Amino acid sequence: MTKALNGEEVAKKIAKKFPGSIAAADKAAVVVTSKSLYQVAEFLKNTRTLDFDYLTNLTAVDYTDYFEVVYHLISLRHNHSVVLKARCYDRDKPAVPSVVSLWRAADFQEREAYDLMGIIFEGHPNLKRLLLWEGFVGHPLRRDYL
Amino acid sequence: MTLLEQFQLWLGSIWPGWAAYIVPAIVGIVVVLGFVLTMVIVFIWYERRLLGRFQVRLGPNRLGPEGIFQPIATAVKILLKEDIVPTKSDKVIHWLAPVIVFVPVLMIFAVVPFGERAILTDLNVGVVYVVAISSISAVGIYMAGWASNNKYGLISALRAVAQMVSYELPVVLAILGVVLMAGSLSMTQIVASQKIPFLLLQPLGFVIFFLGTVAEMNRSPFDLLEADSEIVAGYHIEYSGMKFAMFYLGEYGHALAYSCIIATLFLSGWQGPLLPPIIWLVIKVMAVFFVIVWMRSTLPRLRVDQLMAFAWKGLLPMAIINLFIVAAEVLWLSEITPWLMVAVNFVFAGVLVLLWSKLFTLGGGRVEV
Amino acid sequence: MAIRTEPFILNMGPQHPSTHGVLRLRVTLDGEVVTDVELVMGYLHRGIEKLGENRTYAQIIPLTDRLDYVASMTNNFAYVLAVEKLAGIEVPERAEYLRIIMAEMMRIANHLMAVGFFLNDLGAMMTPVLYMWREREKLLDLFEMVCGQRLTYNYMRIGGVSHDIPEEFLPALKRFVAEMPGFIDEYDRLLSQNEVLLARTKGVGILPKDTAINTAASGPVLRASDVKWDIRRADPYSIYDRFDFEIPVGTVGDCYDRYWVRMQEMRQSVRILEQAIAQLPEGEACAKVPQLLRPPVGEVYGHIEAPKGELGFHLVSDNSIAPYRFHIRAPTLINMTALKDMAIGWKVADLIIILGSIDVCLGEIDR
Amino acid sequence: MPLKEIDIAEGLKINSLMEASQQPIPDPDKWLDEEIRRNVLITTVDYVLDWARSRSLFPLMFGLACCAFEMIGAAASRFDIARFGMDIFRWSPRQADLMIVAGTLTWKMAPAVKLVYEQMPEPKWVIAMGQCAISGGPFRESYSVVPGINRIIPVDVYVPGCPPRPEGLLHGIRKIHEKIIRESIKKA
Amino acid sequence: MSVGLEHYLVLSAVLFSIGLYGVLAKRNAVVILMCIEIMLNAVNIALVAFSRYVVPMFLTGQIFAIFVIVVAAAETAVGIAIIIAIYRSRESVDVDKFDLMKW
Amino acid sequence: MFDIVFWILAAVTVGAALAVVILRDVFRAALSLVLLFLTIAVIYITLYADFLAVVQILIYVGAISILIIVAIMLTREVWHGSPSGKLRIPALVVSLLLLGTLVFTVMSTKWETSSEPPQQPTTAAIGLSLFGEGGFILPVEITAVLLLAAVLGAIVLIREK
Amino acid sequence: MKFERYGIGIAKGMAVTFKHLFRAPITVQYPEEKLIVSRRIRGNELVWYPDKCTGCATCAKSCPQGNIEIATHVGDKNNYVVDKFEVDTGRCMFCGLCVEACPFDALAMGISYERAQHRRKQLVLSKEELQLSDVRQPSGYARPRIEASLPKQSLLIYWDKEEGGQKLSWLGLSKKRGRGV
Repeated sequence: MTKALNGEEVAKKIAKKFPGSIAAADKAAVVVTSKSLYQVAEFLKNTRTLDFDYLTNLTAVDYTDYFEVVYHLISLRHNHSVVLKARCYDRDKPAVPSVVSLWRAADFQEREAYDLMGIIFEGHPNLKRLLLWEGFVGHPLRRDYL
Repeated sequence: MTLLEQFQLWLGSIWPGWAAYIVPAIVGIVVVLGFVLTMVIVFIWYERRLLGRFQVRLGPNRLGPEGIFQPIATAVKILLKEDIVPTKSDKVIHWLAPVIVFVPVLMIFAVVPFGERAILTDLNVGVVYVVAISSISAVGIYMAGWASNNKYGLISALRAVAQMVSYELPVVLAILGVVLMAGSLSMTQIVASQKIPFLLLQPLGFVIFFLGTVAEMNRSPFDLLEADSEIVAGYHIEYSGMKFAMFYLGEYGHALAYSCIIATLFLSGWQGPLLPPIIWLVIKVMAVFFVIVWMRSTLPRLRVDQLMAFAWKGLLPMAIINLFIVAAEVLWLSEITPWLMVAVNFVFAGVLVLLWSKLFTLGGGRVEV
Repeated sequence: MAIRTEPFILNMGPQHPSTHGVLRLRVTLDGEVVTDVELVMGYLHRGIEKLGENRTYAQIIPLTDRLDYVASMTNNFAYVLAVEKLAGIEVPERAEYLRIIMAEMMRIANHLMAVGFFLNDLGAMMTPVLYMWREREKLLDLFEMVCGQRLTYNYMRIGGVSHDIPEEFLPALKRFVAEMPGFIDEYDRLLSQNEVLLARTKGVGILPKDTAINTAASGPVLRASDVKWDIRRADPYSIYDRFDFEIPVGTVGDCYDRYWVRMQEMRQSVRILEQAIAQLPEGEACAKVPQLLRPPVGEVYGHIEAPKGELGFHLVSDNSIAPYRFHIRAPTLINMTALKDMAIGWKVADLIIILGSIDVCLGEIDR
Repeated sequence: MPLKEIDIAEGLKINSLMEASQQPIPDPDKWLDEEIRRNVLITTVDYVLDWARSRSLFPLMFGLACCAFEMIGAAASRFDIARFGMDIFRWSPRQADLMIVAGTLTWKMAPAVKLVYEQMPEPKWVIAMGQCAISGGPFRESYSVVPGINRIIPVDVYVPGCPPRPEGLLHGIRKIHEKIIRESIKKA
Repeated sequence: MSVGLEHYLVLSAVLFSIGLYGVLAKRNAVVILMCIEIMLNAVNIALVAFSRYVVPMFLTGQIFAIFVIVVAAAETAVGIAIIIAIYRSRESVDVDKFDLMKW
Repeated sequence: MFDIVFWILAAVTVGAALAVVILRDVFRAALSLVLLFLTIAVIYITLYADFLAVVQILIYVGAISILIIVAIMLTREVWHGSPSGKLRIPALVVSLLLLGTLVFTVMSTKWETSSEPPQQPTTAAIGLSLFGEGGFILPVEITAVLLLAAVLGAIVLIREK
Repeated sequence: MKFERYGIGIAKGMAVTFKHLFRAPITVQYPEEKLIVSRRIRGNELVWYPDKCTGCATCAKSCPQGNIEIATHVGDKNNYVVDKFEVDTGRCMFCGLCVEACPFDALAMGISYERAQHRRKQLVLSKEELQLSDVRQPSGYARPRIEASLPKQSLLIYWDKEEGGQKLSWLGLSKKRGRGV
């Protein structure tokens, strides 16, 4: 059984290392500021006790006043999981740092989130539309897209 | 003296010289062409039904008795289809290519003996003629791939050249073994000298020749030219209508021609008890084609470099060794008893195949780029 | 020794025999050697995620059928599990077993297709596909018996399954379970030791272990690279903890290993089916669930081991009748990330079998 | 980067096709109302030609989505489309007569379908297999799906079903045969 | 005048001259190679014609022709290898550009 | 009859040779070269050299021309065409002079032709004079060495460092 | 890669295909012989019973695509009279949710799958066309009473017809052959 780590505990560990990086935390998920996302992700991946080497799922949710990028992380060695989130409040140019250099699995998923949700992943090597075509107007998965 | 020459001689006594020269030729061509076209139709039907049976289904069976008219309908339909010439293609070469593929196939039948004296022309270089003529098709395939102005066609053309040139060598060397035993290049002589089919006398030569010809006629598992999972339809990707029909018929004509050659060289041709010679030839040709279809229905395709490695590292050395063995045997053994030769050859073939399985690598791996 | 020629770009697809649908590959070739691959997808992007936001929870089930259309039943399964997790619905025992039976039948059907079309890519002239299709046809008969459709089943419901099985289902399934190992043996004889297949697949398209994990490959692709990770074991959902089965893993992660893992998984699925049939209890097939379900506010990520890999559904609820956000974690999309690593340096023919060995399904990649 | 330019050019093509095909193309179904009135001379030729054409249709493999699997199912051993002389599935549009559009057609794919249809030599027929091809089906409201392939190419036979059973497809193919038999050489 | 030795020899001379012109005038190395083949074939025609008309009982002319064919095959293989090797370093098969001794 | 065949063949041969020299499209030039080889094979048949004709097709059409076509493919010079160099006029003069000399020589010489029938079939005779006693066995061996050297040389040249 | 197994693998594979040459083909010769479909088949049509329908439009609400068009007016007995009941079978995905939702069993899936048409318009079924007729029979999907009355499905798993499987002719020769259009 994959053990879902308590978000609050993980948040405490992160806060110890990077003070001020935690935006919110509850049992289910850790929300970090989008600025510090990359460092936190690196920390989660490379710390021995956490060792999140497997990025299962990356998605974005549009909560109309902000976008939330959700990372589902699993450690194959310890068989535990955590949910990492980052929020961006800019509706025109929402941006979070890309984690492709940590987990290559993020490659297509970030491109997909860019394509359908319009979130810009800074530092992605090839950020262009994945599923729709160049010249498509708008990002269909946003709530205000008809 | 062949039947045709006899006919010519008889005609010469009653008709003027030029007519006596041309009329028998036309008659002979028409007869052989009739045989070829009928057999090609039968072959198409035979393959489709047989492939169906190998795949636990039926295959075409609704047109005429057991679907025998299916290939005719297919042929009529393709012939009357619109003929598209792609705008960017090289028109002349595009037009010429199917002809150059199709005609040599028909030319091969000039030297196939259908009976004791039933042969169009008994060339004294018969076997070499077959190899030489069939090498022309490679040029046609290359022209088709080139003229189509399509990348798949071009890849297919490049493969065609490599494959056909490579497999010509083992085929020729395997034929040389037959020639050594028969002591002649003429097809009628080769058939006549097969008291025991050469299949028994030189099994290794047969295997090499069979695999080489299967590769030359681009059939599975050597069908890299038309590898539809890789390069779609290969060299005839841009062909439609009549020209495609020529490729299509040419493919089966090629198969028929080589089945005839295999039957003639290794299965003692038209010889056989009771039944008339032509029936025997058809039976043997069908048997050879059965094996070809069987292989096609079972084996996956080789990769290009593996195909080349198989020709150069596998078949070619074996063919050379086979040639040496046969030469030595013809020199020393043939006087004693042919059956001893059969035994010796089977032992040699087994040992060589086992040895080569150990020595030979199919080569080709990842390239650092 | 290799003759270097000028690189040229070959456009494979979207209509190409070996892209298993409408995938498009822009391949840069040097002679026949692949030097770069760019995947262009979206030719089947149907916007299922957007459509899901306008449908009730029950109405989404038919849409999930059309995701991975080779294994529709597992899509249903993953979705209803996620919804049940979100809404906290208990499922009757019998329904759990029926779901497992369907999921494992689906796994066999999917792997039959995966192996068959893999062989087709190798150029085996349809024969293995047709033999395997015969077995799949038997399974489709059974699926048709329980839910009336051959491909898009719409069988699972939130809280159970839509119908109980008819009485002639179990005898037929038992017969299938008894026969299937024999057929798998036959395929083994036909394929597994075939020299041509070995020559084409052994050592081709190796996916190293760390790359496989880093690219989050899942399913047989991950297991072929010697990672023993199967969600049925690692994070048992439904009632998978009650069954005894093994997780086959490969050794090096080449195409042959991926083929071999699928063959072994079929045998394991047959084992699970045997146990499930033996343990199947009587009872209700579906729990009482309100027709217009309104799950509490929250979000959930439910994942299962689909035949092609980890299939996940990320649902966000705002206590309305339709999900607020409906995201699908498609296994093949993410497995495709590693294609470039596997394919570069091999020939076009190898690229095709590598793609075939990943077992792609465009309905799932593009959604 | 040239690849980027190719992407943009393709996007423009898709957008222009999207604007150009807002209305469905009318079904080529006039022949249904026409009575068979044939010239005596042409009749025999017609008969032979229609006989050949209807009995050896080469289908173009155009599997787009789910329906493709039932199409392959129709070609597989149990239903064996080869009995109708259709066992030679062509991948090159140049050699095909019948285009079976099986599955959802998206706007991104539409230019390719149009191109392939135009590459097919005359005479050619189209089967729209499955609801997505007929009308967009369950995905009709979606932002990226063509609501019916008859916006892009004329359709001869609609085979409903999601997906249709292989027998359903075979029934559709027999409908195509029916049409071919009624056609005259003059039209082709 | 019925066709005899002279006809073949003149044909051979014409072909040889055409080949020579090609070798001298053309800039594409592959075409030059092709013209050399024409010249060799022209010589072969002459050889076989001599064999046929002058000493029909011996086949020396034909044997010479066979040797020429073999040498031509070797020459083509090496020639094409050289052309491809040069092409690789110079990106051209124009003989006017092969003016350096070192490539 | 025989004369007509010769004249047709001669016309085709010369035309094909001219096409090789004149055509700008290298691929078409190579195809006319194939045509040239084929007609020369037929010319051999008119000269009663049947074995040689078959060898001509086998080696020239089956191998050499294909090799040349592949070289054209690999070097991708087709689109540049086959231009003539600066020496076009001198080359034309030189070859015309040569042609004149040769034709003059041929015509003015009194050839001692033999009226004996040509040897038929040629295969066995060629084999005997190549490998038989007092034959050309030494040149054959030397040619074999030459071929080997050529193959090795070609491989060494193509091989990438 | 070495051919270390001396071609035994190839020989085994060839043997398997050769064995299949002597197995009965599993082909159903469709237009002449037809498979008995599942009793719960969701065929490519719907069957509507006007006498049972109350016009409550539950089916229309449950349809994921809004594909059922239903228009009613209030009749003289304070009931709904259905004016229009239209299903576009060119759009319906035959998921069966409407049939499951119908509280009065007034809607059922049809059995037939042979509904190919030359015209797009013919796929839109009006309320007259949707009613029960000789060619439009209901299937047992979500209707256990109808299900019990339908014949058993023919399965490929049972090779013999006696066991309830499909018929297999060993040689695979075509005995029945229609005019074949």
